[in-house]
Amino acid sequence: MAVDISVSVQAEGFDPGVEYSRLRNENYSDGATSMFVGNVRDFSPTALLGFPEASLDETGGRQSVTVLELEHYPGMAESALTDIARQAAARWPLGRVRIVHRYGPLNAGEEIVFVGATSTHRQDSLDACAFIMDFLKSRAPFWKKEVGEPGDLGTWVEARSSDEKALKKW
Amino acid sequence: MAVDISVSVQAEGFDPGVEYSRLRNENYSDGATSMFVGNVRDFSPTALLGFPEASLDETGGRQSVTVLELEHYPGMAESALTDIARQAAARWPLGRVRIVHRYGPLNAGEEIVFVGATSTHRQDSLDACAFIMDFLKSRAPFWKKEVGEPGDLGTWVEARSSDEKALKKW
Amino acid sequence: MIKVLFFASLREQLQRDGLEIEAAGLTSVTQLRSKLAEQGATWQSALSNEQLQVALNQKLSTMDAAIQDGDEVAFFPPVTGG
Amino acid sequence: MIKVLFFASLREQLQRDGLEIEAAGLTSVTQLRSKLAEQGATWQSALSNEQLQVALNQKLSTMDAAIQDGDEVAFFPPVTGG
Repeated sequence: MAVDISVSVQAEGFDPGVEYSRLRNENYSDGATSMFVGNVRDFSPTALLGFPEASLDETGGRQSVTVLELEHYPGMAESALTDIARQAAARWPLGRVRIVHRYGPLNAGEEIVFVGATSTHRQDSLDACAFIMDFLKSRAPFWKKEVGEPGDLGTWVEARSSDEKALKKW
Repeated sequence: MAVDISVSVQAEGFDPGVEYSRLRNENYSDGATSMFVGNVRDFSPTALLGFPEASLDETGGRQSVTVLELEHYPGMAESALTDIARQAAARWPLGRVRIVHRYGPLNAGEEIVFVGATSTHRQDSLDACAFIMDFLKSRAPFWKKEVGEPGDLGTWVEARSSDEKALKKW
Repeated sequence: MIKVLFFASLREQLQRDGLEIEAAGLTSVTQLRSKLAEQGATWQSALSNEQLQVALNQKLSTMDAAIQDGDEVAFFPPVTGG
Repeated sequence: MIKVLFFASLREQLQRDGLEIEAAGLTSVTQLRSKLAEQGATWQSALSNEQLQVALNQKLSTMDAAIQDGDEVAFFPPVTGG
């Protein structure tokens, strides 16, 4: 049975509840649905990487991120995500796979990415989500820039060696 | 920071989209949300365990399950799920944990269980969901009975050794 | 008194969801189990299942756990939720 | 012609999102990269970044990959989506 793979790269927001319904609609054979959603945080992730001083502002507070700008490579972004979904489907018996990734300016709290996978076995669907996120982080052409204040030129987010390392377990 | 743990054991259905919103509402610090949903399949899981003959009906088709009856131990069900969520929160830096488990008669396709966890790191939230589901399957007092036809006395689902084995990896 | 509960297939086999029993002389789950098994062949058979699990005061426990007056003891087959 | 694209910080450093260049004499990504670097100090510096990644016809590739007329080659820093 062919795996049902659906990928969207879009500026618009998405509703994880609607994405869940899409994974489940008329799907009576897969008992397991796993989902991952990535959201914009309201402070720089560098604060969590053991360099808190790098993200302290002049008042000693955490440097807040009001907008995250996501740049992407149109065309390649879609094909890279589809390719990652196909690799997951080749490793685990999945029913449906859905990936949504946004680009453009995103506010704190907004959804950036959705990954969902259905399967007959829970661990397969969970592993597929982890695998897709790991490869998406290091192989899909998206770039994040943190912008604190209006007019601020922003700071490109540095790639994390932990993300590249995460691929080694697969 | 105390982890926000919420557990519901209920007969009513639930909406994974609403559960997602509950995990995210005013939550700007956790960039990662992982969720698992278990649904009633329309055929006996024994068909998937290498014993297809056990679930073939007289026409040679898969034995369909029209209703799943879920029995639970009131009181202990809630405390067992809360205890499992606390164990997960002790192992990974989680922001919020939500578990919903239904009881009573459930039709094919309906949601049985929801597990969601937020964290600053994606793998922590995914691992927490996997951990909670593994312990829930083997330690929370719920029992499934498959009922094929109205009037059918039903068949209690046998515990799977693979579920007990899944605990060993934690 | 000890409150005893049965769930799932065990409840169906015994055709009851529970009972209360005098705590006198019962100091462990094993003693309680033996005492209940004396009630007939059905009880003997249902309670001799090696897979039988036990919860003491709503926490998973073991057959050698000590019990006392006022405790709630539940017997059931391996759980299959989720 | 070879279509060349730049993304993210590289696009900002070069102040352009791409260009087209004659394919004549360019048989590998490395050659293309060297040719582009000849355009000045900014290009030299931006393109010498060891972390630079390359996609050939919208697939991740390597610097020693062969290229030909009509190809699309994109240079960019390590990706940071998700």
